[in-house]
Amino acid sequence: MHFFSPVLWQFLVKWLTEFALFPPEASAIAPYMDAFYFFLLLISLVGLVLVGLMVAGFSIMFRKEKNPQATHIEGSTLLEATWTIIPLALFMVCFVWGALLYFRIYNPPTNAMNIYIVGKQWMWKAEHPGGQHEINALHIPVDRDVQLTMISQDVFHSFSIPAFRVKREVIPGRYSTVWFRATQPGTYHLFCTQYCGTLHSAMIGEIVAMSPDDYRKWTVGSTSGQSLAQNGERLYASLGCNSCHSGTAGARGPNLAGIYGSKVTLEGGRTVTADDEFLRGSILNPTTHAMAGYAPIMPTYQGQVSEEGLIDLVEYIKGLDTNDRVHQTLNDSNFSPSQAGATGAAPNYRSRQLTGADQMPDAKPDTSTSKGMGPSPQ
Amino acid sequence: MSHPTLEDAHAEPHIVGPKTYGLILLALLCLTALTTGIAYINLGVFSPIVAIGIAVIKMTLVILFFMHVKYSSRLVMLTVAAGFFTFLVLITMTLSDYISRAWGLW
Amino acid sequence: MSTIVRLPNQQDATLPKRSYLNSEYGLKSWLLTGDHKRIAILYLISITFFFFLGGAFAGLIRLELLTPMPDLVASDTYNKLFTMHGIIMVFLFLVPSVPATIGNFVLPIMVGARDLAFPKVNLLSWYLYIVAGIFTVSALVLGGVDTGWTFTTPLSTHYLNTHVITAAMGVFIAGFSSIFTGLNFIVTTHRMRAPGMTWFRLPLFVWSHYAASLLMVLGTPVLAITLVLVALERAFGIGVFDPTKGGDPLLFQHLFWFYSHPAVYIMILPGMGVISEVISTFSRKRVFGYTAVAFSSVAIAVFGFFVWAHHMFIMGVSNYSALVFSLLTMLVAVPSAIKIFNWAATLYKGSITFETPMLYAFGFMGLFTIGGLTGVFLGSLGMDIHLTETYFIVAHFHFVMVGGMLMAYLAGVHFWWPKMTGRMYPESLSRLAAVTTFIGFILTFFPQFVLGYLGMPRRYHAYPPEFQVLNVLSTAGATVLGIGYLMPMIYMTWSLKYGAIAGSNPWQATGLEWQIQSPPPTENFKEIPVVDYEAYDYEWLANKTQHEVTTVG
Amino acid sequence: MDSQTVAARHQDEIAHHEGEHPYYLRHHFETVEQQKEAVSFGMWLFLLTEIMFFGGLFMAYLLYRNWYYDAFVSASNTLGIGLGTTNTAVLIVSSFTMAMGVYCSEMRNRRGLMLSLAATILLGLVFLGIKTIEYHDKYTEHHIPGANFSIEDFVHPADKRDTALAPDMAQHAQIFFFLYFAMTGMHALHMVIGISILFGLLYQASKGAYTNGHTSIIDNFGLYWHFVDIVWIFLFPLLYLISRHPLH
Repeated sequence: MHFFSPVLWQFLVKWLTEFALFPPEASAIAPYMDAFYFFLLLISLVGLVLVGLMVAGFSIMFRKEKNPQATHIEGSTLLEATWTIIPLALFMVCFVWGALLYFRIYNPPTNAMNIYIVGKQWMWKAEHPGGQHEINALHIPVDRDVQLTMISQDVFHSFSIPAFRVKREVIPGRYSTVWFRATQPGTYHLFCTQYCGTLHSAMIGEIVAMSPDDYRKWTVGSTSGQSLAQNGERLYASLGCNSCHSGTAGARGPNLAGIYGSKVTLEGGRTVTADDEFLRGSILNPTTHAMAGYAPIMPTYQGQVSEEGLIDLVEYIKGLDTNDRVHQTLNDSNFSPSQAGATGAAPNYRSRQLTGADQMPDAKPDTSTSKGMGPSPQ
Repeated sequence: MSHPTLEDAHAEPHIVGPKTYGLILLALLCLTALTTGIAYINLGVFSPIVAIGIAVIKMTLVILFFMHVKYSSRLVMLTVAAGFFTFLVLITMTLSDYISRAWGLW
Repeated sequence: MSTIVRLPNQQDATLPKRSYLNSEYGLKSWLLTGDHKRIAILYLISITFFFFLGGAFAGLIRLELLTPMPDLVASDTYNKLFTMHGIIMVFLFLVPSVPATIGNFVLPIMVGARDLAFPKVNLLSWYLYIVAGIFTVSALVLGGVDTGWTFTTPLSTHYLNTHVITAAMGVFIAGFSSIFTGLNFIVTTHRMRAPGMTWFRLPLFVWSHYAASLLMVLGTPVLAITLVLVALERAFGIGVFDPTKGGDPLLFQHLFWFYSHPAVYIMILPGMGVISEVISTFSRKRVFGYTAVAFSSVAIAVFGFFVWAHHMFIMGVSNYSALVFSLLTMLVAVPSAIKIFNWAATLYKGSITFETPMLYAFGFMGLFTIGGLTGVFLGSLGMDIHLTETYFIVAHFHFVMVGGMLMAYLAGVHFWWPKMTGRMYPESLSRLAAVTTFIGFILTFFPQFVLGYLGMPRRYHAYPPEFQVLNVLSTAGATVLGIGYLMPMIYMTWSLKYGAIAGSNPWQATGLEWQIQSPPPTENFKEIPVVDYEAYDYEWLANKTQHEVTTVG
Repeated sequence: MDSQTVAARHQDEIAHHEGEHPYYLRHHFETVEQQKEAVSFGMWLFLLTEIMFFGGLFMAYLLYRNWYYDAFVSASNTLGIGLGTTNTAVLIVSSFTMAMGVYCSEMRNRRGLMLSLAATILLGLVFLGIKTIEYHDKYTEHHIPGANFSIEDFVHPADKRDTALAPDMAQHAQIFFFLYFAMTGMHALHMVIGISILFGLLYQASKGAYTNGHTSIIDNFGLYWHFVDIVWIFLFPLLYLISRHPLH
């Protein structure tokens, strides 16, 4: 072959070396996804073969030379029923299986470690609670549930890791979440799959899954020296939030200590859970989030705080129920129940647990809209 | 849709007289006044419902008499029905998404 | 009951002295015509033009994707390429393709009418189509538009400085063109049927066009108003769809897909109608389970309105409605399955011949089956998470639209070509074209399924090198496909002058359109016929021809 | 279609072929009856598309009204309810005159027809005039969405002492006013089209068309006009009448 066409030869070599039918199975969910995929492939194959056999077989058996006289057949209710009900049944199986998989992927476990993702044209910014900032890269430990709380600064993006079989739209003005549990160390593709403008295809990055030790080393090595909460604290002070949210009796604003994850009563009587989306919403649209018992005097910070700043504030307020930020020392960047518990931040642990339950993208809307409809208006 | 009677259903053109039109006009004007007045009374959640209800009544009157649907073929009635059906599909299916977002997960 | 195929001998066939083609002469007689047949020809020409325009963009896209690096064109140029490809192919080719050309030509004749109910409206809809085309092309020559054919907000409204409004107006106008076509078909089917032509004597072609027309009339206005809102938002920056101003970008997607999902049924249903005609004719049998096929068309039309949110499963719709929409999506897949099986069963005990339309129809059945089943992949929630927004979507959509719709369109053009022009196309050459198209298509789009599962995102200008092999295959296939589409273009034109004279009923088909001379006279029927036989009644046809023979002899 | 209808159609056909058919019977129709039905059915289908066309706007309205209820209430309270109600009445009366026009043309009463059409035109113009006044008010109050949109005079509907609405909520009044202008503007556009057609009809009617048994053009324009009326019947309560009373 390579005698007469080296190009073609190289092409074949390329083919044989790089040809793949499946991306690596690098997350806990991947095998389940692939199993479902094979099931669907099987159904398709059966259907295709069936139709193919009918068409080919009849074409041969009843071609004109063989069968010059067509026989009139009106139809058959029995057959119609058969090929209505059997496909319907199969599709129903697909529906149920798919739905189960869907909820498995979009319901994070209660104690996942949380990393913030900010998408903008055309880069991914990852913010670790310990203050590690990354661009177009995300370092994560294997064998640990990781939840991403994502938001877009401008247009729709979509955070896709084929090797983990997860993908989630990153929406402007609203947190969305996805979670995964990496199983194999390695470097995997990160794509933006939602068309987002000129350099859409350059909005890619790499997911680096590392063994827990390497990950710890990395966190120590690449910290910016300020945890998100510490940034948040400075922002909190500079914006003068304290003047109202002083936590003292008779303060003009509600006390924010321990508010995260608790049920708050809004003006108008609805009670909602104060999750990330709610905190973010109350900073940008205080009126739609006004809590009962407080005059709606808070100004909006729309346009004054960047998404990163909002994340810092949210992270700070989350931490507020423990006065110590022992769990945010430089060498321990991320929370896990064990560590949080070990540092005695039990209430904090409670709020950790709630992140799982409350950070669902579709749980947010009711926290932030009048009439309990729709997502949080910016 | 497969009923031939749909085609044949039309009677000879039924002419609606000025008296009917006058009555309908009167009813419509009264309803307008009514709905404006009710807007000043606080009925809580029922305010919009009542307002829309009255609007629907007015619409029905216009469609049935001014637009002669009351005397038209079943095909025309079916057409009107189809229009409102699709309209409702658009509204309800979309709102169902926004409303159920508030429910969170199970 | 049995029929013996009796194809007329071509020797004694002659072109009629008077036909819709030579009744009047001059450009004016075409541009101001009310004759549905002439309007169909106008549509055929303009649609072919836009098909090859869109095809050229597709070719450039495939050429760029030959290498992983962004080397052929700049990124924004590439984005403009696939945007124009999408807009032109969807709104200016697929939506009007079969209905506006073949439907316009044969539907009135099939129901036994002298013309569509509103000839002037019909002509208006062609002019609207041309205006839409001018808008789109001007958007192109002024510098293009790069929103993607979905005009997704807020990207289209606030983050691009290309000619979005021009393109949106083009789509807006094209929408009204198809509304008028659909309106005309519905009224014609209800009000213009010849005496004795009951609903269940209508050819299935008419049923499927009726269903598609319902979708056109009810769905398109929503797209129109949505695009108006986008234009206003872009022009005056009022935040209906702008999250920073309190709007919801997802509302746009709801409104957009409320039309654009039924739109794919607007595209495929007429194609299904063509397939019913072709399969029945060339297996000399009434379509198996006529009523089932007829009602499955209507069922697709009705269910089609309930499934649009399956385009938004990962976009933050509530999981409850995601669940509901997924379920309904599974339901809408069933009527298509019914059709496929009925067509296959029609072959049983038929007397099958393999003229070109039949080959295209077989191609349709195979490719549409794959396209439909992969649709089930995407309709089931969990799998959609991994597959959506990748090349799997691209492959699925092209299997249904190109493999399904375009095959059906070519089948139809070949099938009714003798009726339209009075001359036959060259049979062997066209068979070759059909096979070429099929092979080229598989080679082009099948690798994209694999690419999709590997995770290659759609609308990517550059991609990781390990995807190159499959992309090279796809591009190679695209060239074959291109040749497959060019061939009919050429030999069809050739046949206009040199093709064999067809005679009124070369296929011995039963539709009313085959009982009149070809090309038909301007008024279609001298006497409005009284229909006294069922659809696809080949025995009736046999007796009729026999009778003619005896009377002639 | 059963046999005797076929027969009936045959009668028509024969009649048709024996000659006398009115000038307005287009060649591709068999009978006047068929043409009449086809045209009115076509008109209804067109109105169907109109329903869906406005449907998108209503959808957006419902959503944002539920999200920003306070903003919508206070914004709607700045609309002149007097003008709104008057306009509703005006439009309903014009609908009535249009219906009378249809009646007159059926009665072959040329003078009545012309009077009704003229009255309809007049009322339509009055409606548009009042709308213009309202738009102008909005302009002077800086309530037109966009750069110089002022949120000063949006009071919080909840309490009696007119405290201003919080700025972040008041900003959303822009969405209300955008929808207000979009919906009423789209409606006004239909009015303008309708009125210009009416002038044409009036001219034709003066020459005795439509009072010679060929009423279908007037009938179908009537359908259009009534549809425009119906749209307003819904716009009025949705835009002008959101709780004119204090909320709590």
